[in-house]
Amino acid sequence: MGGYALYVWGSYAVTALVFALEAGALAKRRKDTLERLLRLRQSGIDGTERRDETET
Amino acid sequence: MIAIFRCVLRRDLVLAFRRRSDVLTTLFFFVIVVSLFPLGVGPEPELLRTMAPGILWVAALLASMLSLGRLFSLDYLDGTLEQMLLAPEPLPVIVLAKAAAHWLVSGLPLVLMSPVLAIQFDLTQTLIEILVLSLLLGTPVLSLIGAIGASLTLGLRGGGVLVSLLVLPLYVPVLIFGAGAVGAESSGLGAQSHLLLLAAMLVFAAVASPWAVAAGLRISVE
Amino acid sequence: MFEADQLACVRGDRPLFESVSFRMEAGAALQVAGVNGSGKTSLLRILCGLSSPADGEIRWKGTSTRSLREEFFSDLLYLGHAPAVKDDLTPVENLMTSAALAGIDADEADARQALERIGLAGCEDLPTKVLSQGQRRRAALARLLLSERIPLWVLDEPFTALDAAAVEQLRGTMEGHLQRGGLLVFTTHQDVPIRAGQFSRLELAR
Amino acid sequence: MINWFKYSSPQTFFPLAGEMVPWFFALAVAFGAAGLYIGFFVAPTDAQQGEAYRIIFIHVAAAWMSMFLYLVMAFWAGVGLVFNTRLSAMVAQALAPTGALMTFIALWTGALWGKPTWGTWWVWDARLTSELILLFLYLGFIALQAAIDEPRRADKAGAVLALVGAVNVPIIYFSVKWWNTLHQGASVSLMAAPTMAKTMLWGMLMMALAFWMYALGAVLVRVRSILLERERHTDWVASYLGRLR
Repeated sequence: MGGYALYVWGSYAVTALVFALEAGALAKRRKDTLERLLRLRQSGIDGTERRDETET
Repeated sequence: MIAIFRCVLRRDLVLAFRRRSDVLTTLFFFVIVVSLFPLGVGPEPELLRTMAPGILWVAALLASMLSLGRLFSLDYLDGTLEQMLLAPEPLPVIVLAKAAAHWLVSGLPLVLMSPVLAIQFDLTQTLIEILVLSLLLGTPVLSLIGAIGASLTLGLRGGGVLVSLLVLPLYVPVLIFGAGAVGAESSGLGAQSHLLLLAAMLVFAAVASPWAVAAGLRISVE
Repeated sequence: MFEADQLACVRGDRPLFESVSFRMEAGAALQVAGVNGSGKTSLLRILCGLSSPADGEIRWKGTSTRSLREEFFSDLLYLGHAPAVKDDLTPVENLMTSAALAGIDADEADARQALERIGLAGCEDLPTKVLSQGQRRRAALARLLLSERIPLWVLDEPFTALDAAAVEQLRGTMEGHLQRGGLLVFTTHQDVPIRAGQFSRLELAR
Repeated sequence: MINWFKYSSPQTFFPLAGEMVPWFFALAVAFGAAGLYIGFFVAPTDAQQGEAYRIIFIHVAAAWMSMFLYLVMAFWAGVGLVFNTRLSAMVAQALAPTGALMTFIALWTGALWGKPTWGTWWVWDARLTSELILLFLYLGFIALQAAIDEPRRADKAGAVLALVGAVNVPIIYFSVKWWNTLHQGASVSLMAAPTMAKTMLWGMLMMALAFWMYALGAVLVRVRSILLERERHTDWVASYLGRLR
């Protein structure tokens, strides 16, 4: 890499890292959402946080 | 249409006048921030002279942003904002009056104070004139664009910081041409083109931003 | 003529109410009743156009209020929970501003006279923040006295924080409005009998 | 004429998006491999910058994508605001994080490219500076949507901000460009990029396509999560969950 290895591989590595992290975060978000919704479904409540009784 | 504009403008000015402290805090903030820079950068006049427009402009920008949070939130809390939304006159006119009031309270004082501060930075007479003119054209744009941020973050917790995050990127062109005008003048290029562009931005903001602010208010009050 | 057709409102994810419809001719009054949280305020805000319904349409004189917008607002007077008065302004200034905002041309004499009739004689020029809750409420209600020519009144809990005399006077003002052929939509917890050409009650189920 | 509104209803969109995601990721890998191959093995070493210029392949692709995704986000946000369709607002919300990441990559690779070529990590070049401001616009959009609890208001407020931002992007770019040329002495602008040998251009196009496919895939996955979260009361979500467990 003609002495520029640090910079070239540095940028490619970070790009790959960013994509990997995003893919990981997306997968985790999907899993968490599914788990949360399944738990809500089993316990029967409709999943909205309890709203305090403001005058509506 | 004009009657409503005058009525809302007078109302806001009377309110601001009743709470003079808010007007003065914005002005004092501007003066203090500007005076801090020489302490940080050093008293060397040559350096200060080149940095003066940038410092004054960034300080004016931050000062006018300080009072953005109060632009709509006080009316939102006591119910008068809803009455404005239900007024028979188009909402952008009312929003324009509010922005004009905000500029008169926290924009114009800065413009009037800037020559005094410019002397601190040893600017020549012509440069001070260009600086004051650029501030005169630029600060209303800050109020108009800032009003968009204020309307979108109405009633949100942490609204103050959020407004600055939303609005600062949109201030960049005004800052560039505002501060650049004095730089161009001192480097002999002449500030005419910068000032014309600032004026163009002012006209564009005055026409376009009230509609965005009106939309933002209707969404926030939903 | 004011008409609502299959209105529905959703709060967060919960449907608050569905298929709410009514029709009101000149001189009609509609009381919206329901327990706390049944959506009374939301319905009134939807009727005024402050918020948009999840479903259904509102028509004023046969045209949808969404397309009428400013024209509809010029025929509308809305008083919400918050008394729309600025604490730093005096009742006179407040009244003059809200009248101008609503497109009513009233000069200072009219404003002072209205304030006097509503029982704020003597404190017209004090900053509103020093007044009691009841007095601030009256300062807001003074607008009604200047709004004879506005046909549609939408009032949310107008009787709160008012003493018996004020309630009685407000009732008189409302009935006067109805006799002039105006329309009235309001909510209240106290049961105040309003004599009107056509009085109807809309019960919002919880 | 295919009925667009059929696909725009969340219920039909959800499975459709689910099927497309793997394809997009596969295409992203394919284009990526082709782009890397061209970038490293076919493209010649640049006369002035030696090997350092190979960063251009991802820097330019990321910069294009950051700008493109912002405009697409503003488009869907606008559609959501005008037609009141929830799905388009969700797509806009899903685009923002990926767009912000693309902007970050463009800035990071720009800095790493600047160091060997001009000796400084950060060059106040017109395009790099506008990328930085674009990142602030993304962050503002994400922060605003995060600050509003009620989803409907978050969609609409975000839409207004995105549209105002989109109108300002060209203004910001030209004002920064004007500002940069005025202070030309201060920095060498990226204009000095190597002349485009044909293979380099192909390399960049391949990488741009790879980034685009990746972005589509990532955004669709995020939209599906958002959809599940916000439509949890509908029966099609209930039946979908029922089938899962």
